[in-house]
Amino acid sequence: MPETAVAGTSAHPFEGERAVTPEVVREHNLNDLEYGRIVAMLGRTPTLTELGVFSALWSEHCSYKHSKPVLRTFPTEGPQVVQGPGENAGVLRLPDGWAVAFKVESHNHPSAVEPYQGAATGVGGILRDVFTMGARPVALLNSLRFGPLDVPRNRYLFAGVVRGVGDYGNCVGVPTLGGEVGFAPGYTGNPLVNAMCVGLLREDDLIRAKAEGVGNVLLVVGARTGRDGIHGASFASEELSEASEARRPQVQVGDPFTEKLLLEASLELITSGMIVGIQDMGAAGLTSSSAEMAARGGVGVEIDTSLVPTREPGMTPYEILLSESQERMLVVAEPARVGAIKAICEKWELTATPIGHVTDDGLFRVKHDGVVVAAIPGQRLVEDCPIYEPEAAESEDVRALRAAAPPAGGIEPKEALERLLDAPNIASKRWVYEQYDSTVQASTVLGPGGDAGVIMVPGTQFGIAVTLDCNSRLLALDPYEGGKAAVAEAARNIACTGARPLGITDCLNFGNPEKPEVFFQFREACRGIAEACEAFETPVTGGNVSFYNESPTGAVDPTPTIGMVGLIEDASRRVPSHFGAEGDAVLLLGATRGVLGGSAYWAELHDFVGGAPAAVDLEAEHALQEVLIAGSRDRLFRSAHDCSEGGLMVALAEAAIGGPYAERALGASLDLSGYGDDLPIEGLLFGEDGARAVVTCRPDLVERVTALAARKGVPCFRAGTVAGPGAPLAVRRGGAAIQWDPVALRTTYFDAIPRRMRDDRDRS
Amino acid sequence: MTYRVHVRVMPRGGLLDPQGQAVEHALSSLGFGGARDVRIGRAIELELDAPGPGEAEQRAREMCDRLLANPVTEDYELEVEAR
Amino acid sequence: MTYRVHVRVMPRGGLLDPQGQAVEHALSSLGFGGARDVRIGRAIELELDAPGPGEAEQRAREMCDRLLANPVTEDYELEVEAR
Amino acid sequence: MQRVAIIRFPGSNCDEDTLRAAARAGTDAYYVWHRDTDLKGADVVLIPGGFSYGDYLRAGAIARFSPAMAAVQRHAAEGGGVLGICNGFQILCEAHLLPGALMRNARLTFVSKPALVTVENTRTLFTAGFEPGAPLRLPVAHGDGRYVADAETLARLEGEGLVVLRYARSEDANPNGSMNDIAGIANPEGNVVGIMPHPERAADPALGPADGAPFFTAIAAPAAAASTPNAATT
Ligand SMILES: Nc1ncnc2c1ncn2[C@@H]1O[C@H](COP(=O)(O)OP(=O)(O)O)[C@@H](O)[C@H]1O
Ligand SMILES: [Mg+2]
Repeated sequence: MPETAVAGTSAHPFEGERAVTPEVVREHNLNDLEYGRIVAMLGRTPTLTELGVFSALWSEHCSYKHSKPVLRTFPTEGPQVVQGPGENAGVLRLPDGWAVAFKVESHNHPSAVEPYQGAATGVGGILRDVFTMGARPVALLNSLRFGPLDVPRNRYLFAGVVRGVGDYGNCVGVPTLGGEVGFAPGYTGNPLVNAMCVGLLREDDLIRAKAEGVGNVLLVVGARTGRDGIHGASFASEELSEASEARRPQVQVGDPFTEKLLLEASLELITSGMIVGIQDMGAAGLTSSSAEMAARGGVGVEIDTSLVPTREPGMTPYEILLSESQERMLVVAEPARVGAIKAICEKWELTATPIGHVTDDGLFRVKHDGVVVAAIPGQRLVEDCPIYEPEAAESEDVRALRAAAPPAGGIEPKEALERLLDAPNIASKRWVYEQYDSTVQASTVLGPGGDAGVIMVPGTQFGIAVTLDCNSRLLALDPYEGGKAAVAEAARNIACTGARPLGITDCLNFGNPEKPEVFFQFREACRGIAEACEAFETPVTGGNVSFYNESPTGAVDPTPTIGMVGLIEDASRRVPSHFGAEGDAVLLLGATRGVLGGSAYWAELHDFVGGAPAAVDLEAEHALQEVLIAGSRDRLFRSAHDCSEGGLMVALAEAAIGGPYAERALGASLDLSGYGDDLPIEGLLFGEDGARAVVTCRPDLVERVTALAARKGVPCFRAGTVAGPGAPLAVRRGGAAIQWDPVALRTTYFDAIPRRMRDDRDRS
Repeated sequence: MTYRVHVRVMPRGGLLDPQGQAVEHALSSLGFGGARDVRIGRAIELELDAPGPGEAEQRAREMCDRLLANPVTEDYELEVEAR
Repeated sequence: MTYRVHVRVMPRGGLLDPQGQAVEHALSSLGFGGARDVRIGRAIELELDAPGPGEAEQRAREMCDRLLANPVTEDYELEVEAR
Repeated sequence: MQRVAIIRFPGSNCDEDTLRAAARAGTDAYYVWHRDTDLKGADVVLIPGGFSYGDYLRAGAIARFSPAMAAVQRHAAEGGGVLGICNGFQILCEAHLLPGALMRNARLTFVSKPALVTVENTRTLFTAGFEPGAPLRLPVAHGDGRYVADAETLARLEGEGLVVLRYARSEDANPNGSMNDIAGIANPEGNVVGIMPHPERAADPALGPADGAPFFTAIAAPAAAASTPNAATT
């Protein structure tokens, strides 16, 4: 775009405001190229207020300046897509005029500083992204990463984050249906907190965050504006260090009670048809919400910051524009509607305050007590941030790791399974999800603890399945295969319940993109994600990029969390993950090649993260999904559970152990002779090839299942039979046999995390 | 000597205090309109032995810094009372 | 006159105080073994105008009796401080 | 048809679930906003779960002062049926329509899981449809569910058989450390009942076992409860 100055943008420094010096520019995380563009665009030196506005909108978080070109490679189209990337949330079509809006967002840096509030406000933000679209939130999920639990600080962060996620979602009244938690050294000092929200709406009620109609009024609805989180957006766009500690923004405190009122008021405003547009105030608060709404509508806006209700006296326009106070929305409406809008808000005990209007001059203009303190060409403010395509190069160490093998010295399979089930990465997350209300809204049919959560849409027969997945260990070793694997696992989890995958949202958590090895991970992971989404016809409907997840100890493992939504036409045909009845046949779907590269087996038992992860066979994954979906539709399966971390044996054990509230564990009598006979036992039992699932069915249905699998070209092996309570979990291979007591395994699996978290409050 | 320590942990000034806000609102609708600037925090009481009041306070401060108060969001005040 | 009122609402003695117990336990595991009899309640601060300290305290007591403390499970103490 | 008023407070979040359960059972269920003083001819009042006023200060402490609660007090005094579920139970205790209080869970964390409870008092309007001692599996989801009361109150509740629901005595079936494993109580007249578990979340067979449905069918057909002298309706 030509960098000619736009005539007539003049602005005055706010009284007492610092002069814009090179130091000040640097403090605002703007480099010379960027600052040069700003000066050229304005034809003058920006005021401090304007500099703050640019630094927020041109931060990585708002501008995607290092990720845009890569994100453009994602498939985003399909007959089911109502709204693709670019809005607050993606929207997919459901039967009977319904649609589902969903989105995932990170709140990593705030959670590292203050785990409880950081996580809570993360949930608040993602809820607003969804109800901003006119959708009622019906499900929450969360993906969490911490350093190992033997470090007190990590336990403190883990406990605080879980409490924060729970308290916020519980209070607003949205069930948390799933998620994942991982622990690895790379996350010490830089935990990841990704929250996903899923909402339901009538397709005709969809509203977009657009400012239109010159003369229309801008209103702030909800909480007063304080000095919270000023520069949160740019804070989220730098590495955590001593320096960033010093400039840490004032902690944002969440108020889920106000959020619930804001949710009800917003949905009432939207369905009343009385508003033109609505947008939540997230990162960079009033600045990004107003500038982005204007840009989408191709109009200008004028705001008077002295009209914004503040929590503290003496706030400057700079502070008001950049505040990240929570529980606020920006609404655009015709002047004649303002009275009615205020009335609706008052009913919900909220205030709606006009603070500006839509203009025809395309400028983002800010006044304070009548003085113009910022005047910036709106479109270019949002779109002219330089885009970077950093150099990418794989780290030598990673190449070496892929070629490496673990120290010799085997572990008996019996002990191996017991230790894997006790590993926090694999053990039950019940300690977590019991702190989350998973049944509010009375529509949950499959809650946490299985492969995916499923809710029924009230008044219909169909349900939606939701999951959030990423195995970062695979990405650390091979970002391309790992990216495919993340989508494949999400799709497997959806399909296990009988639902058909519809589309994804993603939260791309990486280190500093200016480091070639990090940008390589990012680019390759996205290539893998894009290919998998093509293969499964699950378009990307939106997401979020979180770079600079680094602490003095280095970058986090590449963690592109995949949030997926699926549709099950007849929710009564849903399939649970755990064995259901004694005497059922146990069938293994998919082929086992015994690949231990990047496996939990090596990581947890040999403390070795290395080897080459299994190459993901997208066709095999897709075929497996088809078998799982068709088998549920034909009511063939009693249970279906996919193989992920820990491989076949962990999947079998989890299915036998039973769900979190099963009265008792079941046994199984299995004979693997004839299944991967050429493989070493640890590869057979604990290898992590994808495209596999453990299903059970009534004995008289075995033939139909094998026929179905054959039709779809999916290997199907009858491993044995589900045994009653008290019976062992027995696995034979040739002559040898291994036996476990399912009751003991159940105790290990469910007690692993509580045992480590028992009354632990240390913060240091 | 045995000392009784009273700790008052309050949300840091400037930070939103939704609880205080809600209570202020409730008080005024109960006819206590006059109540302003309501803040809600935690009151902690404990007993400890120390050679003298100075040491007792010292120990109590360490407890606050380490566990009782959240340095990112809260401020605290102490009173030490001999038993 | 403007007064700052400090209210301390504590769980009634005899009632189980799991929070206090947890903190006591955590303190000792942090090496603050000496801390005993830890109780955790609510600290409430507010500002009000009144002709004198007596009336200020009077008003504050009414607020506690109506709303701020639960007579079934809690006891409260107040301090009134002139501004 | 029985008219069933569901009181909505700012922060109620089980209001829709409760309305759906009551309607499915065949009642004429409708909302009453907390600012209304008129229950619109309600036979029965349901106070739903959620976080009225964010549970700030104490769960139910602020909600109990809303105008609608004054009407509920009168309705109860005239013998009308009132059921408080979860936050509704907390509000009824704060309003002194039921004795005792609900305090922070003993484990100090929010707990969401299915709880095993037994119905011990079938003489209330809401439990008339159960067999005495019937075991139920109902979801609980609360942070402040630990029922406490002074010794005399507790003795009276037990002595007069006013405990309506009790958590199964099996090891760690009590999710919150409540005294005597109490999960729900009634007033002596049996027209006011408060329970922590959520029957409205287990009232639709399409979702799973509908152990909670009888709470609502009993309202729909008070005849079933007419045998009890106390199940008065205005
Ligand atoms: N942070 C969390 N929040 C809610 N539920 C969780 C969380 N972490 C794990 N779960 C539950 O535990 C189940 C098992 O977790 P996981 O082993 O990651 O499953 P999978 O390997 O099938 O993705 C998840 O599907 C989810 O239902
Ligand atoms: Mg799975």
